[in-house]
Amino acid sequence: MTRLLLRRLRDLLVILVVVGTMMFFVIRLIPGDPALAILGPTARPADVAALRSAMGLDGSLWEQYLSWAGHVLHGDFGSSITYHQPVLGVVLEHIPPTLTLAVLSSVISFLLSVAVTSWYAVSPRNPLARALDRLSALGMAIPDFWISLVLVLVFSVTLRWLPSSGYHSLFTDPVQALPALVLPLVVLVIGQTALFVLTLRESMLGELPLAYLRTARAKGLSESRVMLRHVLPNALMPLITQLGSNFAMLVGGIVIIESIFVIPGLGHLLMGAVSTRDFPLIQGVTLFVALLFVLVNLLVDLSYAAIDPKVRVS
Amino acid sequence: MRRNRTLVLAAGALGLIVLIVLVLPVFLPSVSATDPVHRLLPPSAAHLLGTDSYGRDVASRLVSGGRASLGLSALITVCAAATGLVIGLVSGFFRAADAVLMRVMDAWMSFPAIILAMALAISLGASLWTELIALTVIFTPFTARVIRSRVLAVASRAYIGAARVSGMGRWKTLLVHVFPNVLPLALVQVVVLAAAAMLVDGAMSFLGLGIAPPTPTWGNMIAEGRSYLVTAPWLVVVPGVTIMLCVFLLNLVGSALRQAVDPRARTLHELQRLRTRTT
Amino acid sequence: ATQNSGTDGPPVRGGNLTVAVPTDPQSLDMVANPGQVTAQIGNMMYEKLFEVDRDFTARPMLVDNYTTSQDRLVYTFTLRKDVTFQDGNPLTAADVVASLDRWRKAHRTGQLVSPDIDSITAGDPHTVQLRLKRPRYPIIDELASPGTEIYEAKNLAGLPATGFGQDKAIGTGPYKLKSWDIGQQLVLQRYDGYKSRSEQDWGGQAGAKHAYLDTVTYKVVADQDALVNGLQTGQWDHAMPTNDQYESLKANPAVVVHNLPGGNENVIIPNFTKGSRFADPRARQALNLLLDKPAINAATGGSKDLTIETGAFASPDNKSFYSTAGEDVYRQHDPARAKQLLAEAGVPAGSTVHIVTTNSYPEFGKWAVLLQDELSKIGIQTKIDTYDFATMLGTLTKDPAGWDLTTLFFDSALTSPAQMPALTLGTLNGSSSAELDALLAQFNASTNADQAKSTVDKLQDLTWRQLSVITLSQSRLYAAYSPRLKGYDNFYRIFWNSWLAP
Amino acid sequence: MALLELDRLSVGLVTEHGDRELVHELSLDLAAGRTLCVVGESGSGKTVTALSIIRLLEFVAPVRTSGQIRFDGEDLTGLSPDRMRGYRGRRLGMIFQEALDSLNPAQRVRRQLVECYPRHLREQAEAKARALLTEVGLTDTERVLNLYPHQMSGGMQQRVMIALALMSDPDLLIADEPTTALDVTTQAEILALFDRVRRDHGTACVFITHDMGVAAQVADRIAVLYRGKLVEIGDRDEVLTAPSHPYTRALLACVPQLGVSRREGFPTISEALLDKGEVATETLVLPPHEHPVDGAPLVVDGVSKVYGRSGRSLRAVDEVSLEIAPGEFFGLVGESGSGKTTLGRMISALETPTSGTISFGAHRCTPKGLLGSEREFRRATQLIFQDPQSSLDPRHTAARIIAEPLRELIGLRGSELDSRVTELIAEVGLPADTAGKLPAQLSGGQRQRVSIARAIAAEPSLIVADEPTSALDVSVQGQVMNLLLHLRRTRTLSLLFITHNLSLVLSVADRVGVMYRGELVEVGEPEQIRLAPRHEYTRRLLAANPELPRLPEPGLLNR
Ligand SMILES: Nc1ncnc2c1ncn2[C@@H]1O[C@H](COP(=O)(O)OP(=O)(O)OP(=O)(O)O)[C@@H](O)[C@H]1O
Ligand SMILES: Nc1ncnc2c1ncn2[C@@H]1O[C@H](COP(=O)(O)OP(=O)(O)OP(=O)(O)O)[C@@H](O)[C@H]1O
Ligand SMILES: [Mg+2]
Ligand SMILES: [Mg+2]
Ligand code: NI
Repeated sequence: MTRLLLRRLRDLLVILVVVGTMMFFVIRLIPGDPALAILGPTARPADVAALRSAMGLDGSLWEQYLSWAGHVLHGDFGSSITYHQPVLGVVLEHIPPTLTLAVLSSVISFLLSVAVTSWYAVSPRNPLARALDRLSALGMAIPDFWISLVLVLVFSVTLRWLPSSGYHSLFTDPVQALPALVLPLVVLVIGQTALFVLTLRESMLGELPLAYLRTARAKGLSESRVMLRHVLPNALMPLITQLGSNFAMLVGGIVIIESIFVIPGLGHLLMGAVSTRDFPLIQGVTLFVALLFVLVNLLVDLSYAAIDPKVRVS
Repeated sequence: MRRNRTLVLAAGALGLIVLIVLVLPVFLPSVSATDPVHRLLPPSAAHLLGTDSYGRDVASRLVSGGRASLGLSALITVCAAATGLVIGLVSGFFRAADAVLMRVMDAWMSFPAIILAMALAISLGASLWTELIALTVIFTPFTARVIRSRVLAVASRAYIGAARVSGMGRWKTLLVHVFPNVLPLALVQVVVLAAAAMLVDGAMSFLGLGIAPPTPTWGNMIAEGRSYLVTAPWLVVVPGVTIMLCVFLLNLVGSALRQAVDPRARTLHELQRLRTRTT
Repeated sequence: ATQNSGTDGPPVRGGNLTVAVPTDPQSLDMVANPGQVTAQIGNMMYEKLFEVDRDFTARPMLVDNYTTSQDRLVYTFTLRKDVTFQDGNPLTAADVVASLDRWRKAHRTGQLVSPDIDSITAGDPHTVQLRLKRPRYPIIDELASPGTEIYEAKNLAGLPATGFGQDKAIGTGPYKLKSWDIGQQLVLQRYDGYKSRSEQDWGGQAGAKHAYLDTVTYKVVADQDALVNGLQTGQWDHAMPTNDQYESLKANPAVVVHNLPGGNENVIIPNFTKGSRFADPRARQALNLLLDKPAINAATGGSKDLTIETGAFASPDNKSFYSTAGEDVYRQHDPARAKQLLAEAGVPAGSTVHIVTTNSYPEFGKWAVLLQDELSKIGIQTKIDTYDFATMLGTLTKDPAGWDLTTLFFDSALTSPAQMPALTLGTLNGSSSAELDALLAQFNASTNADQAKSTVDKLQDLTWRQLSVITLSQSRLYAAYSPRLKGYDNFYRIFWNSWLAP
Repeated sequence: MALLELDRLSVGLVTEHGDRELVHELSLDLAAGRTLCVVGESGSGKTVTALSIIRLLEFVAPVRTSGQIRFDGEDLTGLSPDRMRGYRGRRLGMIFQEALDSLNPAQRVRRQLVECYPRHLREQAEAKARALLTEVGLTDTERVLNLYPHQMSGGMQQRVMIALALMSDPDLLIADEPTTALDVTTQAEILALFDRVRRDHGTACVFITHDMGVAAQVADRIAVLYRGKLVEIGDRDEVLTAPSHPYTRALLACVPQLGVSRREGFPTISEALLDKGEVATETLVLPPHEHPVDGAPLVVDGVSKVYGRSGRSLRAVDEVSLEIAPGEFFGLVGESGSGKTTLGRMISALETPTSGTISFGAHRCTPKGLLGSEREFRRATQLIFQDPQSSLDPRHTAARIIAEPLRELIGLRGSELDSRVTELIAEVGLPADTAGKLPAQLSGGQRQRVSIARAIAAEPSLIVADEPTSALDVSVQGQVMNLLLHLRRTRTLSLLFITHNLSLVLSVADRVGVMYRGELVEVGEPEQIRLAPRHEYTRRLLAANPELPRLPEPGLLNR
């Protein structure tokens, strides 16, 4: 266990270095720079250059990189060019909304997909279970902004049940936070659940013919218990992988959802930073997304070990 | 036998869509001819599916957009599924490769996709090929990870040891014993990828990284129609429903194919059928 | 939607107004950040020596009165005496000098005006002297233009080009910064020490200001759908949605929809740089002949209410700059002739025109598509590259000859040529010319409105002859807001003198 | 009244080409507290019958049943799935044939054992689990409770399976070859346990076995199945001493007995003779040694295997040294969990030893892995896995599985390959239609023979056979043994034959080794082991070997 953790820590560092470095150079490859973005189309090249230098963007790429890397090593992620604030603070401020959405939607989709799939597995003849199972693939094919807008039109604009947008912290202001979270969560959950159901169904089907289920049934366990306690845990691995990857993607940016529901999250921040070419901020966000991503994957790997003893032993 | 009927029906329907998409545009007027006077017309006899904000005929755009959408989605799916499958198989089966490959995948996945796509599109120029490369690059690690997790489970089964005793090489074992066991999962991934590709294409166009306008794709039709969701809902509904239909059909074909490649699934199918009939 | 009439009743003090803005202001320094949102929030916080009224005419604000020397080279401004900054410090001449010096150095308009300025000096704590090298007709208008806000001198010392942070965002206006959650919302709060001018409200940004609202909250809402939905559900009280949304909002009885003065000049910009397909004037003429402007406007304008079919670079509301010169060129439409001219200019059928545009404003992409369609009708092919705004600018400047056309829009309520991108676009597309410079000098040398107006006509005419930009139309802006918002002057995001009906 | 009554039970498999009958009109009954042994040919439908009684077959195969299964007067075939579930566990318990596959690979033993108890009774359940594990001879209860199935030896798995079935004190216990993976001492304990359970709870038992000795020990009545039909049922003594059906008689005649050498071949049942109703056994006459015995010996030198990390480590094999000459038949017996399989896996280089080396000709297995060409090594050495089910790819047909070494190691292709596969299928006594079946569609014995056919296909010079005949009836067992003996006569073939069947190994091996707790405690010739065992454990083994009651002379059988 400790060995795994140590190894992961090493991997984490490697990934952060690689991603940070790649990002540093990649964003500078894309035409356009922050000075130009601020000064606009009629700016004189000299002014652009002056502003650029005031932003610390003169000097060769390597010099810039080394200076940035040096600062990062000392825990200094620089200052956002557009917001004039330390990157760390800006990023930390934008993490909670994204994390709230990502965690909640992942958990809900996970539970929901497990419920739908097991229900169908337990009672394949129930028409509703069957329909849910069959139609789940459609969930993936629904454009998320489309379903968002429809839901907002119905539940916010017409029925006035839920706010059409906004974000409040779940911890400091749960009464306002919950209603505002409902619609974005629903949208995220629809797409993810569809994906999870497909994955899980496939992997559960793979378990069904295995002999250990016979034993479970011979104990007189109910069919639901057989599915939930025996088939499911054994079939969970691909789903958990899927969950991990998806979570990573959510953390990296639910841009559309965040913008439709006006949620100040990381995706929104990143998009904004890209459009203003706020290099330090882009780099900072990227490093944090990578960090979250690796941590999530560590969790995923640990849960592999919890689920499949053979993986743990070897 | 029911299995075959679904397969035939679903595959036939998909085939029909492909055929329409391939053949019909030849007989349709230009998809880029604008006609501002007749913009945002609801579906009517003259314009079966209405017109868009430029006054272009949605039906002909839908049909010709299918070319790019289906073609692109098929290419992306094939490329991403194939590379993901190979990487997943190799890294799940060969411990030594795993450490390296999975870390590469991790780094790859934790790199924000938008920026990756932008960098690619700008360095290579936005085109169908850029989009293909960008989406393949973005989707591959997801497939790879899912496949790998199944490979890990399969690799610990005793019959893998038995294959070794039978003198089968590691690579061949991978192909003969491991691959068929992950194939059903790979088929699911194909459906997932195809759906995602058709939709993401719209987002890419929105970022200016996709197929250049006015060439229609279902994805960018949805993206363009977005601002008219209330006033001209058909602009979004029509391509959206088309995508859903294709995904649904693909899903059907996928599960039917799974039964075809997996003898055990066939038995299961029979079983389910018996169970649903008796009692 | 009901129109806001004069029957708003007596003002009510208190309450919070929530306003949706499309982006975070990012910086509250109006010199370092010329962005729209920054300007609109800044106008609530800061004040200039002069401010524009509803007709975009400059009126004194921090200046009590001023005198002009006979030779029109020396302006002496007497400042109002009772004005204090939001941190309690009194406004002094030193503050004005420091602020204007920075404007000359760091702001685009200031830089353009600067060569004419000899010095800006403080006489006594309440007088400021501006000496010019040569007479400059629009100088008062320019002192009412964005970038000339008066900040405290102590806050400006040693500032980097990137501007000041929110701790120094202190002005003399009726509202001051209360809180700012980056990317999320910004809250302004009434500045209780504000001393209003005594005049009747001149409208616009000028005249008496009464802060009835306790707070004004600016919410960052980038997404258009979210903007409209939130407006309908009462998440915010005021928004300026895109023109696409106009008709449906107008039909909605729960919101008030009203036009704003001024608007945008929508332009197609041909590249003059050698190597571009439009370097040859005939090619530009051809382009103008080709474009079916009414059709393009119909397909992109959102509503007839919002489109003014004019080739002018200023809005009709901007009386001193609105000119109908060159209107005949604007209205020309002859695709056949266009084809012929293009061929003469070395752009035969079958060539490819490279359009670089951005998706940051939906209209741009649409113009590009329509343009493409019209070009294709005369056998010219097009390659459209659509990028986000920053990338587009980067692409345009990185390879000055690598593009043929681009699309932009400009504010049409600007009050001097130095502020007008349409006239200062030379850095972007290489359209500067001696003739233009001479006309600009001529304008600055005007002594009265009539003279100035006749130069404006020449400038407008020159634009249509050179075709440094091809104007498609003017779009009017509009605000959509809750019927509870009373006393609102329908002037952008100016909310003093406004209140919320209980 | 009988507790269990089968009334003309038929089980048919639904296939695309109509139904195929697996069990035909089976009628029998069993009173409470009694034990019915079911013996019979491998693949004759014993497991199918057992699974039909508890109605678990319908979950894994599309079947149609007709006839009645009356349990306590209630016809089980007509029950709703819910009501049927109520019978399972508490009233009907089952021990499955292949233990490894029948345990959930992802759950610890503890969880699997206590699962059928409601939550508030968990402590009670755990106490009971401990007691049962001790009773089945897994005295190291704490460790065992915390193991996952793949961490246990075959015997341990089987005992856990037994404990599992006994957890809820069923009224009827269906035990499908419950002791095949157990050494005879442990088997004796288990049989005693069954007896105790039967006395204490009045549990009736359907006991499926291939071991006539075991049947003789536990049965009240014996039923004999042949090709899906019940050919004989009666009291134990009657069936064993005066069998009426020729098949039964032949079966009994094939049972190996201590002290009877079978080195020249085993008797088997000839179907042709059986159909004629004559003496149905025949004994193959092996060809004489017709070739010089050459090749390299297998040398195991001080090999140990330690599982787990320091702290909770386990020495599965402890400093074992051993040499098997070319052509030698080396039998390895020993306590369950004593490290036999582990040793076999190390010899076949599936597992690397923690210390020591194993050399076979030019090949050497060391802690660093296998040195030299793996392909050559595989050609020379083959392994028959202890648990056939999990060692067969569930997606491959029997023919494909058998063809694998032929392709990979010999390079056969096309029709040559097909004909060799067909040959091999016949050689191990499988019906020809086995070729196209998937492992899940085969009986336990059939799977085991597929696994044997795979191992002998490449004509290796060393076979590590890990209990290759445990699931086979005596006749088929004879057939397989004959095959191995035949191979040994025609070529140089060394055998490391791991088994629990003392009678079998002592009647045929050249030398026999006894393992106990990871160590090789005794090696000697069969006669020496049988008559003059040196180690205490060997003596216990011999004492516990179940024997048939003295059989009437063969002549009598032919009457
Ligand atoms: N799931 C299945 N699908 C198809 N055929 C099956 C299935 N299970 C068993 N059979 C067939 O039914 C027959 C009887 O099998 P069964 O398992 O009952 O034999 P058995 O008497 O238990 O043999 P053994 O002693 O070898 O275990 C075999 O020929 C086998 O091939
Ligand atoms: N992968 C493993 N991890 C941990 N312990 C193991 C593993 N495999 C086997 N063991 C342990 O090693 C010991 C020897 O097991 P092995 O399978 O060699 O016994 P065996 O002699 O073959 O027994 P049986 O006759 O019951 O098959 C057992 O105590 C078992 O629990
Ligand atoms: Mg059996
Ligand atoms: Mg063993
Ligand atoms: Ni069928």
